[in-house]
Amino acid sequence: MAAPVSLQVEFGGGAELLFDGVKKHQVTLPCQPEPWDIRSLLKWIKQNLLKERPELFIQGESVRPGILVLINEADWELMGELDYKLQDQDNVLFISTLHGG
Amino acid sequence: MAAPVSLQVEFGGGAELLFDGVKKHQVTLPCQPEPWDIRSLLKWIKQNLLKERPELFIQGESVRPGILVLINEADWELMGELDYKLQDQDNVLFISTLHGG
Amino acid sequence: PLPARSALSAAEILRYSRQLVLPELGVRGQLRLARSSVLVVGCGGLGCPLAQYLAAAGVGRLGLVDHDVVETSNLQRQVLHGEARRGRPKARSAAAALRRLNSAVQYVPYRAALRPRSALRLVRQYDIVADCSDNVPTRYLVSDACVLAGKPLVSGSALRLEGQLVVYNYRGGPCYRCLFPEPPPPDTVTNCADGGVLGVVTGIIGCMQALEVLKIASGMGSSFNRHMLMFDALEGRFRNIKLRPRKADCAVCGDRPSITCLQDYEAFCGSSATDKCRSLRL
Amino acid sequence: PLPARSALSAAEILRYSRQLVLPELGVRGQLRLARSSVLVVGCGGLGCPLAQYLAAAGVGRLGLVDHDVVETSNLQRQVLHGEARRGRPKARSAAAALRRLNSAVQYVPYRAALRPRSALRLVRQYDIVADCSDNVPTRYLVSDACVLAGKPLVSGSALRLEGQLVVYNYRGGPCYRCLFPEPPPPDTVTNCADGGVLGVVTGIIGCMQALEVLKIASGMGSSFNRHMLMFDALEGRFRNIKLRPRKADCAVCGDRPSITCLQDYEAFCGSSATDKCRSLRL
Ligand SMILES: [Zn+2]
Ligand SMILES: [Zn+2]
Repeated sequence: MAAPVSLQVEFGGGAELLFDGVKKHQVTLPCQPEPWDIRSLLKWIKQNLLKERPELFIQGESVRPGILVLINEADWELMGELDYKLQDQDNVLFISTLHGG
Repeated sequence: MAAPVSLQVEFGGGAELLFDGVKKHQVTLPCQPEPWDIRSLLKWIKQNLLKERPELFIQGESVRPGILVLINEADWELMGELDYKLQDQDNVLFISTLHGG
Repeated sequence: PLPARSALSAAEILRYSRQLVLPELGVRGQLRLARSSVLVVGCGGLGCPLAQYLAAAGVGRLGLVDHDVVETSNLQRQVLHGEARRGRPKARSAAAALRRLNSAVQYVPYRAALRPRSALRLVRQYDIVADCSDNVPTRYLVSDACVLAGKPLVSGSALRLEGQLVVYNYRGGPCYRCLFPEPPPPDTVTNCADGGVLGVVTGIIGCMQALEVLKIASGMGSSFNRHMLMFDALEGRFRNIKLRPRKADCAVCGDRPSITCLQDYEAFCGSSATDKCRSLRL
Repeated sequence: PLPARSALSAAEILRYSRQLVLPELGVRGQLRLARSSVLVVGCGGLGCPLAQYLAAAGVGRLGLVDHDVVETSNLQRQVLHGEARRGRPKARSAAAALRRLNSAVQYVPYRAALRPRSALRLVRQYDIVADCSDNVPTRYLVSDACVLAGKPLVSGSALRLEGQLVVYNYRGGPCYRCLFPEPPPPDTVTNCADGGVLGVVTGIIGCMQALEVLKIASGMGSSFNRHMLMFDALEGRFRNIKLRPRKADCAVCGDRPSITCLQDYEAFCGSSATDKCRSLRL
């Protein structure tokens, strides 16, 4: 059993509008047999935080195109993407890229 | 005996010009009988880093007026000023306030 | 403050539509901007972008203080003044440029330095003060006047490739003297003429000042009360520094202030507020 | 690039004196600026402050691309265009305003949208490109053109109370497609007309873009190669995010690119580059 994991989950660039406009969420993920990774975090977010129109955030098992995922202020590409194993106190930021000018 | 203390000492706002223009210094303070505090750090800086015109940086046993001291990105007033006991890996920033516009 | 209004005109709704749709501002915030007055102390590198974005956003009245005239060496950063304005007073040059952008704002140019004799009366006429000055005596003068008049002060500064911003005297936070009870020795102070400044650094800090003024005026509150924004342009790095609270023993905003009227700040600082060559010949 | 010059005139030394004294720039850096050409894609909320500070600093040539005309709702943030310019092409309005600030810079207004057919030829004529556009197809078009022409791209964007900045295709770093191989679904994209934007947020990001252009042009290098600056105006907070390196399998800048000439970006993105109402009616 993996211990519960506490995270700061943040949304920005407009992605927060899918979460009642709240940018910062303190999240505690429950114990589960396998370690938490970003893939399972996304499922958890879909079930627990995302109230409506999940297709604006999730596509398949990943985020939709145009959303950057940042783990502790670094691009998730550098960290293993969906397979990154979450550590207690990690900061995970989902940022919608902006196109206005 | 206190263990040696490693610090990042930074200068900015023009204060770096008294230190050969170098803004970031990795500093290891040697073992000494008493714990290192900002008061003793200033003496150490005066003897080891500050090459010329110490009066532009030091006044008495403190910094000259117009220099802000920031310990781990917080005003040293919140941390005990000269009496703050330095911890290993602390960041100490000396910033000259700017007046131009 | 300017008279309160209960509604925006159709022309205003069109003009400000891009900001009216922001839930954080909305019609209510826009009406607050429209009745706000802001005193801009210094129409140079910081004052130009600040006044530009305050005018564009629709504040009610802008006071524009500068004793100086436009010079060629200003044009590298003082973007409201064109080549044709050289030799003209900066306060009036700025007002003319701003009027082209938004004629609905009231502009009040003051072609004089801020002086201890008149500063308090002037500051009392405005809701928010922006310190865009370029010298130490003026910074103490502006801050003391804001404390005595009870006005928030959005203070910016820039030199070489660095900039700083603090909001003073706002919601119980510290004043300039709480941070700097003693002025710096005159020979440690570098101005833009000697030290130089990259123009766009004043642009970035001036815009940040405008943002904080707009947030305060519209009721969003400021992020830089008891915090300093430090900017290093070469590294592209911003830091938010946590500052001390208001000091109970501050000479002007403390519990038993010794300064209850404005002083001689040039003597206090040992330097001039208006000379190109700052050191006082004592 | 423009012809190299070996010295500054006395008038230039006076005009740029405040930045010439900076050791990081100096005469050598100023001469580099003077021979640099910068293509500004979009003369709106980001392009106005960007072009303003590039002109003030003395870059050699500014290309100004915008197909649109000045509208009342632009004036809240597009600070180069005055009330009297409404209905006039933005590219020409910007050039006229900039000429008043610094007549020594060459301004080349292009009153047309950047199009796949002509973008590459245009981009090849400039040293650095600034993406100040407001829609997804143009962002892919500009980036692909910069990769094919081998030019660094300083990209800014703003919406509501937030802004972002990245330097792409610079010193071996990633391109826009490395970060965003697939375009966002059209119905997830919000533009400034729908979402709104606080004008001074475009001011801050546009100034930051100008800073990075000046650092690249003068030889200081950029802080935002492989890094994104994220700005939250409500919190007054900037973050520097570390990004992925160039991707070997990128469709345009990768080791075996599948994109070797410009495409139909409106079809790729499912949205229009020039409509006020962005969705393509397919
Ligand atoms: Zn005080
Ligand atoms: Zn690529």
